[in-house]
Amino acid sequence: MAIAARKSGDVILELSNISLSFGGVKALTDISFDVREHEIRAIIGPNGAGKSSMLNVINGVYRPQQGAIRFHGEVRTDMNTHDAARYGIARTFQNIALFKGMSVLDNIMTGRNLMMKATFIEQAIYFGRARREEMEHRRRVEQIIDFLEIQHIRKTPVGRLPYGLQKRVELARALAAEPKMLLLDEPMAGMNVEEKQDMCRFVLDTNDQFGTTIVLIEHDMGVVMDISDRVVVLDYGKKIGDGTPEEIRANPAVISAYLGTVH
Amino acid sequence: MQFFLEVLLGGLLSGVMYALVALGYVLIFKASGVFNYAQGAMVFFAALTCVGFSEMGMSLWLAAPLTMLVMVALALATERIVLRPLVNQNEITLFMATIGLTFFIEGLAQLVWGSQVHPLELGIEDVPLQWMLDRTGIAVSQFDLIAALICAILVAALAVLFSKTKIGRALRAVADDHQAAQAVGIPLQYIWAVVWTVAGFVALVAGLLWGSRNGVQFALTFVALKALPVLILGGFTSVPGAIVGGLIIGASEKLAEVYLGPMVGGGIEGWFPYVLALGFLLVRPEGLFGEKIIRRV
Amino acid sequence: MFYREAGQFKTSYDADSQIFPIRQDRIGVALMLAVAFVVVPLVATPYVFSAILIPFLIFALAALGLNILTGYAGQISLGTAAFMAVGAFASYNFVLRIPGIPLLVAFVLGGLCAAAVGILFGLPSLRIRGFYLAASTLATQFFVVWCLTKIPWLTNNSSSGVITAQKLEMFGYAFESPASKYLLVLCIVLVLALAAKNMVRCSIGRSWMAIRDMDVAAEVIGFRPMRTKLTAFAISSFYCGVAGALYAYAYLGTVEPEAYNLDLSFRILFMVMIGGMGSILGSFLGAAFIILLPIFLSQFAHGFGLPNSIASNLEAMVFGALIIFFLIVEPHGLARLWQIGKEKLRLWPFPH
Amino acid sequence: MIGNGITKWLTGVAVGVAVATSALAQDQYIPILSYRVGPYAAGGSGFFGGSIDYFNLINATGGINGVKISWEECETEYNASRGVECYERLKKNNGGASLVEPLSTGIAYGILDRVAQDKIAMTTLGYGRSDAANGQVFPWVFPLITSYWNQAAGMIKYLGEKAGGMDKLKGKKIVQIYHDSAYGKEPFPVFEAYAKQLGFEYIKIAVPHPGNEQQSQWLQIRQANPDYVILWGWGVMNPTSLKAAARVGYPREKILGVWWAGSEEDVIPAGDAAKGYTSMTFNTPGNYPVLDQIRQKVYAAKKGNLEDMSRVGSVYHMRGVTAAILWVEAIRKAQEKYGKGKLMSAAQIRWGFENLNVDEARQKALGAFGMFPTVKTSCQDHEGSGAVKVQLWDGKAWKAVTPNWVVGDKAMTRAMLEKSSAEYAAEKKITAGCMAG
Repeated sequence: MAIAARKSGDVILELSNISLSFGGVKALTDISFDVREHEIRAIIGPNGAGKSSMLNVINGVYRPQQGAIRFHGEVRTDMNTHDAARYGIARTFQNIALFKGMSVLDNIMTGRNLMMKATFIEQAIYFGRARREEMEHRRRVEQIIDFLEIQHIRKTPVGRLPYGLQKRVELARALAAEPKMLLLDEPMAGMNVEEKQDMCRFVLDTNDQFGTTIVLIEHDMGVVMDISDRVVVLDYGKKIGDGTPEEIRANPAVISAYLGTVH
Repeated sequence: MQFFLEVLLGGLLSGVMYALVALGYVLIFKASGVFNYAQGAMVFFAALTCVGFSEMGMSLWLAAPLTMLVMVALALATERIVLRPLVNQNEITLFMATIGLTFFIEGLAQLVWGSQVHPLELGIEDVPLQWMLDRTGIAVSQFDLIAALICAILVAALAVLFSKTKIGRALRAVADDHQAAQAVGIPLQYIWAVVWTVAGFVALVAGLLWGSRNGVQFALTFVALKALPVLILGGFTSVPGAIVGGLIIGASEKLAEVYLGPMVGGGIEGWFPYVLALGFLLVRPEGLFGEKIIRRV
Repeated sequence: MFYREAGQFKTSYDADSQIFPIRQDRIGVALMLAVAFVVVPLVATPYVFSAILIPFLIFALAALGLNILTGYAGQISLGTAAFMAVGAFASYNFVLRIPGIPLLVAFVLGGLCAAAVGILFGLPSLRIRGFYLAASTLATQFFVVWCLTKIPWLTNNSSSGVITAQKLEMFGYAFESPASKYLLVLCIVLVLALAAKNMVRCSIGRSWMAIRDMDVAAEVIGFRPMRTKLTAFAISSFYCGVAGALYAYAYLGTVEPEAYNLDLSFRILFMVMIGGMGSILGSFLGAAFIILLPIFLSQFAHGFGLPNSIASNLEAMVFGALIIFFLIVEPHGLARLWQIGKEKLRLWPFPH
Repeated sequence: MIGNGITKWLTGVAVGVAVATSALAQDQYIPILSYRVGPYAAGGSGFFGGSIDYFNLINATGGINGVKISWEECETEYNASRGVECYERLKKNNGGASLVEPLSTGIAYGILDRVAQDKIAMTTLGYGRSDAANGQVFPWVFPLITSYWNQAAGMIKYLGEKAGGMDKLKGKKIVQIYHDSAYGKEPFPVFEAYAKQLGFEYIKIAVPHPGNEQQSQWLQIRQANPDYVILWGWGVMNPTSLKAAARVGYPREKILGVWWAGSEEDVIPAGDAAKGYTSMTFNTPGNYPVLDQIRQKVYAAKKGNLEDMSRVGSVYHMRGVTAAILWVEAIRKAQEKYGKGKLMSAAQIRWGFENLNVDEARQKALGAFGMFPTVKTSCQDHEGSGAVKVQLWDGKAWKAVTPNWVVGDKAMTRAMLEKSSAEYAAEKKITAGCMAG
């Protein structure tokens, strides 16, 4: 399944010397790495290594105390989540963060909110621009629904869906924003083999078809080594390895960190 | 200065009375996550029942324990009929259920005991403390001092109950995590019944003190409005928060009414505590003693 | 039998996004509108108009407003009556002080004033959540009523702080009969309900629900919590404000600030909770339930020849018990019951 | 005491108490918008109980020239919108309502326009708009006996007499502690006018609803140390005020309450703290032949409306009886003009209200001599009296303090109500004028 040589472009995200702490507890210490355009970049590490915190720093949920974030060459250290979304960063969450009270379709439609321009008064009247926008975005969303093969559940409230499908809907919602960079926090956690294979396929297809840069956290080493172009390894909030899957496999620090730990 | 002290002291003592009502909310919220709107109605119901018994010719020492039995029955019935079928529902549903309970209790109280107002004599005279008045010129109600003392004893007893007894440990476990507590074999229903009983007891004490202050009548249910800002300020889950919150609210609302009120036409006590609590929350959203909420993704 | 969607294929997204995508529903709604606009005015008695239908519509509008805030955007508010009061007293002052202003414009302006107050008191929602916020909204309730009592200018210096709503006149027509008032209120409520339905199925509605369901995820997607919450407060308050103005103009006539007390706020909240949070239909069902149940109970109790003091207290007890009963049976409100019933009907007689 | 409600119900069912609600078309039908639950239930049950007791007495003694009274009751919970629903529900029953009395300011406002449209007279005994006494602007509203303004004027008159002459009020300090609502603000203009005229200092202190906590207000009063305190309270605020006065050591003898602060319900909860407190009233406390008749003919026949017969003659009960007497007298008056023994229409009864004349002779005939001031109404004066009395709570019962009825400066209040009602008429575009009989 591995696709060997993919065209990786320039560096679009550069993190330098990031440190983050919560009331004295250090979550991330002096971490630097970069992400190139179109590549699939994995972040791995044992539990509590600071992987999710890393993603939260990238899309502005947490603001690091030290270090700089450069996105497309510009310093974006102070960005908040909304800015991140506007720059084209979308993500999924470790514990599914779907809008439970809404249908699948509506959930995915929320992904397009930044592209909707109609004022609330236009929406209230549901005429002209508001209606046109709804239809246009609906069309786009239906393509994503087709792409992820979830046509049959479009009108179902997400709360009623099984876990695997919820993960897929969450991916759909992130894709709906047509992001330049997609952050995936354990997209395959808790899935069976078949579901994992589907999800791998969707991730790779996304990367292929839309050229989306992907940063992903995953525990399944097989999957990580198969699909990613480069891997960062964290342990106790520190970076202990960075390189291609082959390099990581051979990195003694990584091996010792993983020894005895069950992923 | 003397007047300032008088207002401040009066406010602090009133604050204790508010805290007394707020305690009932805190107990139930802590153990079951239910915002019990019916607490005000329970205060009314307890006081009315107690007065009803004593007007049948019983002494207060007999009427009060009898009323406590009624409150236990009420707690058990509430747990069995209202809470148990609604376990695992979200907090708004439970809140709503306690509103239904409020209507029920208010109707029941007046159905059984009639709609008349009653005096309640606890044998504590509500007059200024003479020696203090003589020496300092400050009028402090004797009744308020004794009420504060009773409240202090009650809080101490609750603290012991929470920290030193087996039930207390179970209570704290349930408060931390329902499911985990259930998993280690703490019977949730039993704990809830206990907590509602204790809240019923607090309601009885509050009802007797407030009833003796203003008369036993329907308006006792309104004391809830005095307790809510205390809760916001002190946090819904903190017993010391209720006390400290009560003191702050009591003192500041009196000072505001006396010193700020005349400038704007008076009568600001109705909203001032809420605005104060609100302002405080903007700075500390988790309240005075509430646990800091860390948003996790 | 007749409730089948088989054979109804949607050929465009537009058709699929209709408010009532199933043909039978559309026919049902058309029938209901026909009943509301034609049959009811012909058959209803003045009692039904002025004691049941008009307050029902007004409360439904207020409940709708609160539902936008609480049901859709997830912010509990106990200050609904205060926003209604702002709407009523502002409308009164607009009519009083701007001669010749059309009443409808005054209502809209009144609603806008309520919206402004809503935004102001919605600001704390950016920091405060849940019951803390709910209890804090009581500040709105008490503060607004206090202002209306304290500032004589607002009540045109009337000695007691009571205002008398001006005559209900629009387009040169005086709405005096109960039936005409009913039709006027019905039109206003329907237009606003339709607008609400449109909003909740568009981007703004999705933003409210997103913030309600998972605020962090909503932020990450790009919704701004501040803007989202404040629009919810503003639009909700606008609805409540218009409802409050109608309450004064089309229902009570003469009002004191106390008419918009905490009890009223709670009544509206009950309507939303019983009817169904996050449901336009639920607001109407809830309003009907809360208005009709006490009337029904009181007539029922008196039918037994019970003395009044007993009947009235029993009424309160049964009311409370029924609220609990409904919550146990269906915590998501009457609207959900309705929906479940419809789904059953769709599959009937083959439920599997 | 226990379950007196339930036992009452059981006995009620046992004797088949369908009488209360059964109504025949040839009866003079009166809707009763009562409140027997909620915070004000005690007052509501007393007042409406009194009215119904009097109806039963009239029916037991042959009706109004043979016409019996029937009534239907509806629970308003003192809530404006439920009150409106009750009014709308009951007004058309049994051939139409003769009159209406909601005993609630909010409900009275809610049906103010409706009674004019429906042509049903509304009485508002001792509450509501003071300027409604001008029958030329408010033809359908009757604030019988006295309004808030005349009561306020009466208060100052009494305090002046107490001080030893109106001129003695000069330089005195009078505090009005009031329920912070439309109701509490109602007498401001009267007191302000008097303060200017007589030269006393007038201090207003507001108590926010519900008024169950007044520490700060009474500390302010203690600080100001006024010569008199006027208590303009409602509900739980009243006993709380008296208690708080005791707590700061302010003598109750110097407190003068409004009549809504002058019932047993207002003082009993305060216990000893209420002893020596005085309040206004429009009834002279005591016993009257009419009350004895109610005890003998109504309660002895187990038709009494109150659960506890000892409440007969209590302040609220007596107010209810007084209201019913005035209603019946208005119907009687209407019968004199439109036909004795006939059923009167609401419009005819309105005429009766406008031409009431319950003088001392009539009071004696009714067995209610001195129970309330004499009432003589006209188109210009729907109030008919304006006289009040002061009563004192001795710890067990109310006792009249003033032997005679107290009347304040009626010329002043008249001018105020003319001005206020004219403004109302202008706002509502009403042309003032008397209605033809």
